[in-house]
Amino acid sequence: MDFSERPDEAQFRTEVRAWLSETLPTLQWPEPPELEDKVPFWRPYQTALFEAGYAGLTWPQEYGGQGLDERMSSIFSEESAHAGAPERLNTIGEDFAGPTIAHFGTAEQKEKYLRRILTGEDIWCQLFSEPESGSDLASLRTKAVKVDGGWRITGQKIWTSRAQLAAHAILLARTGGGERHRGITYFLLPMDSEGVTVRPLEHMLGEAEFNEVFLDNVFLPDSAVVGEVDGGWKVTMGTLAFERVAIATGRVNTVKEIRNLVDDVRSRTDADGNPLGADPHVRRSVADLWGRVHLHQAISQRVISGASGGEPPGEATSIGKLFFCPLVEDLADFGLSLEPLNDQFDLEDEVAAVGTGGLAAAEHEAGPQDQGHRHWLRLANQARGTAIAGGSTYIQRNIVAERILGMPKK
Amino acid sequence: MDFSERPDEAQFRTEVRAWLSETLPTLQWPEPPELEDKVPFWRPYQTALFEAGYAGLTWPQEYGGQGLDERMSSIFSEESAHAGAPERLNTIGEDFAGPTIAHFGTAEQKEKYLRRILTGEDIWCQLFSEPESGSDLASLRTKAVKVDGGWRITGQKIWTSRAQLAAHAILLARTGGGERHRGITYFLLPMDSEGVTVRPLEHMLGEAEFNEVFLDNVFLPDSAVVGEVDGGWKVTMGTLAFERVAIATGRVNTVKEIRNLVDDVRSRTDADGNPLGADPHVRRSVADLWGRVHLHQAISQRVISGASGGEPPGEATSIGKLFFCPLVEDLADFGLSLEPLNDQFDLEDEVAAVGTGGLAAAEHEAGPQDQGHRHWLRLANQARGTAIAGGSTYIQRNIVAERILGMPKK
Amino acid sequence: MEWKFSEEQEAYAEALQDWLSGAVDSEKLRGWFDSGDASAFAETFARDWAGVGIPEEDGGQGGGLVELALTAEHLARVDAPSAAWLATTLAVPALAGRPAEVEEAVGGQTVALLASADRIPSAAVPLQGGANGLTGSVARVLAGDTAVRFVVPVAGAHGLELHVVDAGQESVRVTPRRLLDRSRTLADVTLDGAASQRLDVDAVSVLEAISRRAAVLVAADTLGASQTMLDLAVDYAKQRQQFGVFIGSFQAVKHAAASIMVAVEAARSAVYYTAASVDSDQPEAALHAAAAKAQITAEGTRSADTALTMHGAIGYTWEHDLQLYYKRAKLNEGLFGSPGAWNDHIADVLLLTAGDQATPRLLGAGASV
Amino acid sequence: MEWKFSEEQEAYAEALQDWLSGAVDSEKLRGWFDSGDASAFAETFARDWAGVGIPEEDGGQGGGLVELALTAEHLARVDAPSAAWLATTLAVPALAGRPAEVEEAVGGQTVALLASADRIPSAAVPLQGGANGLTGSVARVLAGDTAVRFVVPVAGAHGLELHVVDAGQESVRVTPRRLLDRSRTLADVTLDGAASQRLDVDAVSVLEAISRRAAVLVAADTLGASQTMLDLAVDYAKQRQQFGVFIGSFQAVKHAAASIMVAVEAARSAVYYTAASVDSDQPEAALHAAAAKAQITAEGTRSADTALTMHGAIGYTWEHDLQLYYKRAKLNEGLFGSPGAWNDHIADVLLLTAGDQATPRLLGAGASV
Repeated sequence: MDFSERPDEAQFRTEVRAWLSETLPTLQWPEPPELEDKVPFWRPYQTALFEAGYAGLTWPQEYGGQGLDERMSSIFSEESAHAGAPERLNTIGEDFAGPTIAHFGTAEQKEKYLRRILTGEDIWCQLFSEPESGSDLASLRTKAVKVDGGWRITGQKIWTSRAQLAAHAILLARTGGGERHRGITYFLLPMDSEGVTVRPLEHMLGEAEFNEVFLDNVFLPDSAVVGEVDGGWKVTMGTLAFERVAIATGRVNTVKEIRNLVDDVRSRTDADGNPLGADPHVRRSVADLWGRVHLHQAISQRVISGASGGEPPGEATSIGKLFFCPLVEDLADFGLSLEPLNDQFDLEDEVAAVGTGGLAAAEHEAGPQDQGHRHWLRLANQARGTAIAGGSTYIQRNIVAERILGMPKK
Repeated sequence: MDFSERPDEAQFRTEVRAWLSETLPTLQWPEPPELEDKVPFWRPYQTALFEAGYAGLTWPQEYGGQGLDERMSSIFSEESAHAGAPERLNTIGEDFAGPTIAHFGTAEQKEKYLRRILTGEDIWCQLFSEPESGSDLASLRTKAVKVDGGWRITGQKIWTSRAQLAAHAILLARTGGGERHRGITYFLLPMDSEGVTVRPLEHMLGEAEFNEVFLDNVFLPDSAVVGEVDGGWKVTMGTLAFERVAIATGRVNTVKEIRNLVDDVRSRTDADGNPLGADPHVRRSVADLWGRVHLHQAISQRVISGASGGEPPGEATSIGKLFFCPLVEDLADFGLSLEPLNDQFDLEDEVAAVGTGGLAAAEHEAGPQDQGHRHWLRLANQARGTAIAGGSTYIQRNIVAERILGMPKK
Repeated sequence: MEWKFSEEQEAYAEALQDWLSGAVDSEKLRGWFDSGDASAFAETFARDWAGVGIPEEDGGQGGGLVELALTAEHLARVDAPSAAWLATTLAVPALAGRPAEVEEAVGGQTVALLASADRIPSAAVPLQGGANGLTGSVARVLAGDTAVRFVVPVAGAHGLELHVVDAGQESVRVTPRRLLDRSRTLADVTLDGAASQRLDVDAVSVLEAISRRAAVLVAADTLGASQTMLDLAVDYAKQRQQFGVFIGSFQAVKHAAASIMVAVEAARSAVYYTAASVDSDQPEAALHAAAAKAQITAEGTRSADTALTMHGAIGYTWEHDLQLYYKRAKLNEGLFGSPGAWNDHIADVLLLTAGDQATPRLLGAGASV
Repeated sequence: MEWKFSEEQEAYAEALQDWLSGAVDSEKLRGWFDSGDASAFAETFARDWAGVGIPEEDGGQGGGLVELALTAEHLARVDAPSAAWLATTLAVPALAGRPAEVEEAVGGQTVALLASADRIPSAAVPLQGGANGLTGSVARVLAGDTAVRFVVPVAGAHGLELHVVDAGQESVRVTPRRLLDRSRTLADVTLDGAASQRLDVDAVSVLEAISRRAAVLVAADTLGASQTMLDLAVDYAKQRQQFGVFIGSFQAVKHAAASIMVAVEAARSAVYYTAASVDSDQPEAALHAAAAKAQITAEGTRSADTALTMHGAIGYTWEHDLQLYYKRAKLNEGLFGSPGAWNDHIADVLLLTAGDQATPRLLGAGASV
């Protein structure tokens, strides 16, 4: 247990801080709110990261990475969050697909894909889930039929985030060598292949956060296979482990969110003009959320320290998602609760977006709170989605009970 | 939906109220706190009830009952609770065993047992659960072997409330005609039979709330069988339905408990001398519990109205226990929370029992609060026990999902 | 007390349910919601049903709060647009003694209380009256966008008054708001010297009566929405397979369904018990109404999240109907006062100590959390 | 930050665990608890382990709050009696500069802070000093029954002071209380003109340091108790059969176990993170300690009830060991301040507005709910 930083860590932090304070102001702020508009904003930043040697911090150097450990990476994340860096758009590429290719891919695959993830050239998406295969991933039906020099793939995928932006996808298909997880192969798919159709799928706020992807006799060469034919389940387990680490250390920076909430409460009054920070119920809620964020931070640090030490993902990683999802949900719901009925207004309600709790008739300047309502609303919604995606809460609890506690499967 | 009382109901209420106000002062108050000491206090009252025509209100008249409906019975319960009548000691006799005998028993059994339940002569207990058969009642192992003129019964029962006070028991044993619930017979057992041993079993507060009962080659005549040999499961289902109605309408009078809590909060101050009723957290808790009691009361009235109309136990009855157990737990836990660490003191801690939150050194009169701490502590513990007994919360939820919502068993 | 619907009530509920099943389906709903205009539904509904709960001598069809609660439950059960109906039903008692306006209300003209829908109605902030008419702004008024007249709480020289204001005046400005739940509508309303007529009623007791009604009817709405979410979730669990079995055979899914079922049946028990209590003016009727609102709508949002979890990702999409009921149940939690606000009112009544003077009233409960 | 035990810490934990497995078992525990006298255990434990957390130059074995938290966790894991150890560990920092008394503490003589164990220590109500010694009563003092001396907060003329009082004086009256959890003891203590010596320390900062320690060590105790409850529940679920299968194969039982596991591993992560934060005096260390106490002990009581449900009726009996840990976890929730009290402190610090004057301190947090 050590809060002190090694000299190399302290130096790295200083350098990062300096670089961020120099680089961030050069971006074309403000960051657009809609996902598709963010791409041209984000890409130059990712390129700058790559050129400065801050992309792929934990990736091997031969593929453009820096070969640093998770602690360094975590320092970079902390400083980025603190300085207000842009949202990371290519989490699938950086957090799951890239590490999977680095670990299981051929030399040619590594050469071809990894660097372009870091430079920001290629965004990736993940074609795993299907309409009939959600929690039960191994029941997937998308078929790959062997043809000369490669495979022809037909099927339907769903819940694919960023499919509309992605250059490539990691893809699971049934190659027929056996039942369930024994007959699955792991492919890399260029999203511009002939026969790939992306259809946006709106979530309940009416935004297309994810997509359906239809694969109609899509050709992939033999070189698109990762690992063994029919041996894709092992590679998939690798990807899911990378995903669990990413989730456990937090896709949402809960420290930043609670700081925003605290600032919000301090600056507001209730309908009768009393400071919100004096309301006993608000006080308890803020304190309780702050405490849960503290626990989440401790869990994340434990996961990072474990990963830096090269340990296999342990208890802390497995509980990360179960701890994290309800926390983010409650942070967002609380953020919305600070104004009357605030959680009930649509993303398009302009008055709520301005966040004064006031009337449409009042005159507003779009201030720093302009994104408040929309931010919390999206986050509240997204947290509920995250609890379902990548193995629902029910499945996560099964995994903890069966794999870690050794409780009987049947 | 009708709050008005029929003329006969209003008249009954007036008579009951008058009788209670006349009769209760004649009892040898105070009511002793320990179960075994309560018997001589309770029995004369039960006899008085019987003589006045207030015992077995819903039972047929030929067995000493009054042949009234559940609404009348409920009026009597309300007035009894309001007037502070003694605890009912023979709930198993009155609520499950008696109705089962009245419904399924032979003429001889009805003649022999029913009236003595109402007069207070016989307390009953229930010998169903076994060490290896808790939630899974049909797996019970106690054996009944056919002998000349009757049966020899050997086995072990557990979680038997009031076995030490009971004259008779309802008993399930395996008569071997088939697997699981197909081979069970329902018997009536005199607790003074040769071969019956009762061993008290302490719950976690250290009181013997229930017992283990050992049956060693106990003889029962053929006339002790209720229903068909090997057909006891059907009778058992009847008993459990009577039990569910009793639980749904409330073994604990939650209206009385919340009134006590409200009075308690109104009369107390916190450590700094401020009225407890001004504490915003206490206020929300009291209001929330009051609201849940209101819902519980509505559920109970619905169950009673359904039962009076002769309808089969429906949705409201099935959810009664799931609503009721956590409510009683929270009422009791809240009652304990009103003094510092109050939920942490043993039943034998004299200072906590006095309930001033003060010092051992202070001088106390044992006032009306004398039983406060012990009352809430026992209730908090008992509520947790009730959630387990008679089909755990898990089993209750399965029943709701499978039998009412029709979800697949496997 | 007898918890049982009369034969008339059973028949009414059945007729209403039949009518609604013909008038509303998912496609029609989405059409109204996409266009932002549910007036077609509101008008046909009003034609047949707006007189329920209004005495026959006033041109209504009779019936009391139990019948109105049945209406609210069944409207919610199919997610029918109901802001106009609810607002009018709440406001009409203020129009006692004004038969022409009551008749218009029965005929489907929306009347709305000019009060923020995030508060208990009796905690409404009154406008200031004056020689030049009424002036002031009220945010988040239920059905403020379609109301033809408003019942307006006004701070008069001698205490609270209720006025009626014609919404068609130039001095009345209405800005519709956009809710996630499109089955109800809110608007911000500003009066700038609007002409008004004072209503000859006891303003305080009318607002208290409106509050009790609002509590019961919003709770009944949650009952209907929750019942449908339970039905949808159970149906889904019976047809969706994972790991080679129906997901309804998993105990976690069963227990989730059971928890919604407990909430629904507790709500059903309490909504009608409370409606009858309010209608027959039981001594604790105001507390019953507050408790029903606080408990049932809070539990309704939990049921909504549970139903969402039971559905997995599909329930989280725009195209699945679950979201309609999910949003409806969520709006009900804060509509006309949060559970916290209603609980604070209960605490005011229960914990009033001997030293306190006044009888507590349904006032001052505006906290949002 | 590195979340990892040092080799020394790993070795320490292992040695302690070994020692405890020899010194404590269910039968011994029940013997001590039935007799109400755990001094035999306390003495042997003190002989080998009481120096941990006390600098070597003061006669201790060195180590910091991480080592003390490991001690607390492992004591709780076998339900070892720990009131004397915990009280002494908390009080010893007040004896800085008094080597003889520290040495006696290391030797196993109990020192206890004369403060109600239901409050955050820094919110202790000070006694009134005077020419005739200290007079006053303090209810519910941890290890008040076995303490040979007390560290006493006193309201001096120039502010808060700490005094040391010999418990053997005639003017000190001690009345033991009876807890459900018999692994800890409380007593009511009355001083009636007791002789005292003023300690040469900054009373406020020592009480704050004691508060942070208390928070971390009680949270660590809950970690240990919860881990054992999880182990017991999982073992039971693996051997108990119902309906022809192990109950551990039921999803409801699995999910219950998983929920305890989440609580345990979150607690483990936070206890040691926080111990290191306090030891290295991180800027938010006091908040970390408050959050760990509030979160972990509240979750611990939920885990206790979940473990009870997993056990069915057997866990509810006196003869099953679950009740020992159940009661231990429950006591920890209120011990040295309820989650509500600690959360109020967190809110004081976080929500201090620009207009407020003073730096918030760990004071005034005595609410019990």
